[in-house]
Amino acid sequence: MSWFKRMKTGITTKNQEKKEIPEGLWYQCPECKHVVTTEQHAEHDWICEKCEHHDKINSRQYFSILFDENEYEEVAAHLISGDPLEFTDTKAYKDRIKMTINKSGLKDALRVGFGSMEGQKVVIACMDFGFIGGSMGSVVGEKFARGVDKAIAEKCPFICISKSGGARMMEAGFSLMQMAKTSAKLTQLADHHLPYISLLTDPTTGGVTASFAMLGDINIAEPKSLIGFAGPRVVKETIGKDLPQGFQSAEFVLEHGFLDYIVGRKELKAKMALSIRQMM
Amino acid sequence: MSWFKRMKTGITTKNQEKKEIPEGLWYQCPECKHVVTTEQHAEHDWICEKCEHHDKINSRQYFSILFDENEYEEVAAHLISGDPLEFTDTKAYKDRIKMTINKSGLKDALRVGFGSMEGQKVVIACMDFGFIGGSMGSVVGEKFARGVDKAIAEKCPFICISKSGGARMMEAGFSLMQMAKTSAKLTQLADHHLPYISLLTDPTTGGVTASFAMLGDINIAEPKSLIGFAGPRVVKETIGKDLPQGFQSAEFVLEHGFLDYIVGRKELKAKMALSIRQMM
Amino acid sequence: MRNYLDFEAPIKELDEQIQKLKDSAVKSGVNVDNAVAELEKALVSKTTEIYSNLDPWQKVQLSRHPDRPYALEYIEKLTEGTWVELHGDRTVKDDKAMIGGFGLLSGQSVMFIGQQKGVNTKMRQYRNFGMANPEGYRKALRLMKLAEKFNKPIVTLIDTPGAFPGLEAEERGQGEAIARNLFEMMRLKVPVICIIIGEGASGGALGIGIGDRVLMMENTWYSVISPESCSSILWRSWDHKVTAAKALKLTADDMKNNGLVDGIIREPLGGAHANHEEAAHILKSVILEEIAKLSALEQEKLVEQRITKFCAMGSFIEA
Amino acid sequence: MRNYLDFEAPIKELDEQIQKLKDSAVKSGVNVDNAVAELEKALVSKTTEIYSNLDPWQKVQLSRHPDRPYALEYIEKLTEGTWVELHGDRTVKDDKAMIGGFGLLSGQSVMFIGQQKGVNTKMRQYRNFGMANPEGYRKALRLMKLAEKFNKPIVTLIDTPGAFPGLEAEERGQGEAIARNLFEMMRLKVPVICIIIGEGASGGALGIGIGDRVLMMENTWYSVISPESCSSILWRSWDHKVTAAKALKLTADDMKNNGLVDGIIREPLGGAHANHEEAAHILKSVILEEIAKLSALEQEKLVEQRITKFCAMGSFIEA
Ligand SMILES: [Zn+2]
Ligand SMILES: [Zn+2]
Repeated sequence: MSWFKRMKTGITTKNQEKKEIPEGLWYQCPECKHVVTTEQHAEHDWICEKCEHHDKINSRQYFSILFDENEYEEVAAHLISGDPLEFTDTKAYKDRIKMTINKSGLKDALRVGFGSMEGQKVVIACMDFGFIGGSMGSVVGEKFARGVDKAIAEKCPFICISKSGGARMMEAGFSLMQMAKTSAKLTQLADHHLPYISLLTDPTTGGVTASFAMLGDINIAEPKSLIGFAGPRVVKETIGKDLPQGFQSAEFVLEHGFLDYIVGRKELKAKMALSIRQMM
Repeated sequence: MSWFKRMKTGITTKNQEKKEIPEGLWYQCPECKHVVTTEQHAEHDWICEKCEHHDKINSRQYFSILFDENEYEEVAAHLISGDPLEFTDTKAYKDRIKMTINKSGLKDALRVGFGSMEGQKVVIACMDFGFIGGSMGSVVGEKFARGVDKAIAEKCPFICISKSGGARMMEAGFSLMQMAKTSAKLTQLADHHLPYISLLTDPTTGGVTASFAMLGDINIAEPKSLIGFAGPRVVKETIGKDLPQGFQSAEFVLEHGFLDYIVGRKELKAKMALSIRQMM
Repeated sequence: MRNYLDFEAPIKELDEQIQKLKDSAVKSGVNVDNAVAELEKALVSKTTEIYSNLDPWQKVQLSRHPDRPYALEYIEKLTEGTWVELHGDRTVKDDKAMIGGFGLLSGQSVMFIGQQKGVNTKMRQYRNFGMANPEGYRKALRLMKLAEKFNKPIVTLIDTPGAFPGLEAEERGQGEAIARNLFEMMRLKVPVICIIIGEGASGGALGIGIGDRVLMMENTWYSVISPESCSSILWRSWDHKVTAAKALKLTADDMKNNGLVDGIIREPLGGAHANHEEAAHILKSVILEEIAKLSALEQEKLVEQRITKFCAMGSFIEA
Repeated sequence: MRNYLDFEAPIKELDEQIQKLKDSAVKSGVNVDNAVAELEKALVSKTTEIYSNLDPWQKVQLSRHPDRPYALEYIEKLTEGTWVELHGDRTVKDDKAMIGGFGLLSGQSVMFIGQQKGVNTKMRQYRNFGMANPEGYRKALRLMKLAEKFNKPIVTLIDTPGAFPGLEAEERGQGEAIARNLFEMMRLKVPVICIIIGEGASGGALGIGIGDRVLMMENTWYSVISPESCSSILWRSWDHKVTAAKALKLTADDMKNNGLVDGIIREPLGGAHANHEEAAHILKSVILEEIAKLSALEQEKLVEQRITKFCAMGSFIEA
């Protein structure tokens, strides 16, 4: 394999994975075009060392950053999606699920881990945008629920890392009710006075924003993440003009009072751990 | 006494009483200049029959409108102001109080009555603007507190009719703490699940707005009343330009979400009684 | 003048024939009672036929029928002059697309809350087409807490094409406002009955839709997205709305069968728009019945059951 | 470079003499230790003299001393790198004039809240001169509720020339926001300690001032109005501020004597601005001590005592 070929693999990420998992040996920052090896990139927690651009990463990567020694027990790992409505658009939902599972190596758009973070027990639920755009179907709801149950059983905090395009249309009403279900579970967590930290990452929109992502005891976000209920295109169509600079960025959402703080991925673990210590 | 002389007495109200109690036989509406006899004016609940202007009225007048048969038992009628700070500005506070009591026939800026309204037991506290601008000193706070106690003892709703320029400066710190005290009493009322209706009338500003007047289970107001925290002159000075039309009017405050409804004095008793029936 | 949807054409024809016959009788003095009776029989049978065979897209159309009663009209009919509208979120605004207040329902005080659509062009604007801003959801929550304080049941009437997707709505946290309502409604200590009376679109509907009983009127829809938007996203064209309507399983029957709502409220023959009085009458008896049942439960039990119900929603495989 | 108030002129003079002497010693190599020691003794005695005889207006001036530590500085010194600022009211805005967040105080988690003034021209603007808008009070309340949920004590640091009297503040309900805080703080189930660290002006101060212990630092004031405004209203001129300051009984001693605050916190010699470290150190030990005492009480008892305390405030005659 020639050097050229490797490089090409490196900077061409597969469409399917939406740049979440750059493969090969080289990573080029989409913002400043700086190139580093993927090893360096991973060592920098997938942040561009030059411009601080936070690359979109998946649950496996977040877990590796947050859990001590990257050790954790996965919760409800075996759940996969049913097809309650026998939904078919241009493709049958059943097939879409099967294909996505095969391609992504994921079971659905949320993974839940239980482990320790700076020595404190914690349950972390983390969305995978690579699984049908991080859309919320029944499996996301149920895994979230079991994550909350685990936190209650372990008397430990619950963290959820959101990254979602919103609802999973192919589950229609079932998808909608996951907003209710996840919120219901959070009332149980609250009854036990266990902290819930919601980390919003790029992007967090739709039904996820309108349910668990906004319900943190503290809501925090990665820099520059897009956060909103309606997507920017819809808002633009509604108002019939261009959106102001920075609209729906994490910084914008902080100014408008919905985030407790914005934190870079480098400081994420330490700051979350401190916040948890303060609430436990 | 000639007709002319009577008329003159009628339309010239004493400065001291700030047009609250028009004397003599004639009343002229300050808005539309319509003239009626004071008897007719009283029959119309002191509302101009032509332009609906609500004349500023006092506690005696409100009680006559609201209590069935104008029958009520006065609560803590005997309280009068001390002079805890031995305050003197251009006049000693002690003398000012004595003079005001003599002139107004009132003991302080709040009177509390217990009686029935459309057959329902109710405690009504009502401010008198004629007593040092309806300012809140220790007596206002204590009477308010005893009114709440009465409502709790009688298991009946509490209504407060606010009309105030704000704090009573001559009681300084004591005046300030009446905001805390009245709010504290309202937590006790709330613990007993008894309704509190706050009626804001023209004008309600300062410390009264920033305490009990805004804490109603429902907040209601008479049309066109001036309602605000900072007075319009102060706001104007702060922003350095003219205030928008209707700023701080009841209608403005409703649009901004702080009033449940605006009600004309003619419908006041019936609507408040209905609201109470709905909450009891 | 009532309006007719396309598939109501046969009904329109019969309505017109009956009217014409009656008009001619007035002019000519001829007795047409028998002929009218015949036609009216035909009308009932035609209407029954059409309304027994509605497809999902037709139900969506009915849910938006311009003659359909809106929340305020139901509330006024139900409470017979005892409704007192309460305004404001106590923070920034009074949202006209969301209404609320206590009213007496056969003497029993009930907190009514609902999205309100406008009855004419001017009012549609005023009501923002029934699309609430965050302050609407916050007003609703404030009023629900008020009802809870005085131990009064809550009835929400859902009828919205969605939460408003405007710039200011985003600035003031549309997502947070809806999320907060889901969370807080879940643990209200009083009976909560939610009724979809028209359109039940997505989070905007769910934002006042967490109840002990969630009921759909016959000719309404409730789903995560409108058929039109679904079509445009999944099929990349607006032309598949009929297919999308079917695929989304958004009718009362489908939602009930999937365990996502608790029941269906019958509408008068020809739909709620054909007989507002009867529609309101049916609504009233259902609400009274449900309140009676729910009021018998202890508060803790009520909340626990509500949470358990929503937690049970979902379909997945334990692989 | 420290700043000196008019009545601090003798202190300034001595400070300068000492500095000059030290500078000359560096140049000339002559030993000036004895002379410096003399001057420093004189400085202590002069400072003690001045600070033992402050009139109310001078205390008002000290409360606004440009070198005085503000809330953030105290919090950072108290929590030694463990303070995490939390933002936002979850409705419209993050108010920069009101700050809050958890920090660890000798290992114990405490919710700190306070008005924040700016440390330079640019920051004064940014902090709106410590005058919060309604969203500031709502942020404060949200954070207090958060602390209550996790059973953490609350410390508020009060330092404001008043709630902001702007147009938008009125639109968004400054009155309601403060009123709500009074009501809700009154029944918080955790210990609440409120400390006036600078200016305690009226409702704007009281809006985060309902506590089990309300303490004033020595050189602060707390009243229903500033002496200047009082003068302009009652004497119709700004010239009577000294008289007004006296009449208002706004010093820590007066407020304590009248039973309107619970205690006074000693400041370092020459005021908190003369020694930030020591001021913070004193503050810390007072807070720790009070938290220990209050944490020993049952929650119901705590709330009941707080309510009883405020209800007892007032002076009237049962005629
Ligand atoms: Zn870069
Ligand atoms: Zn008039």
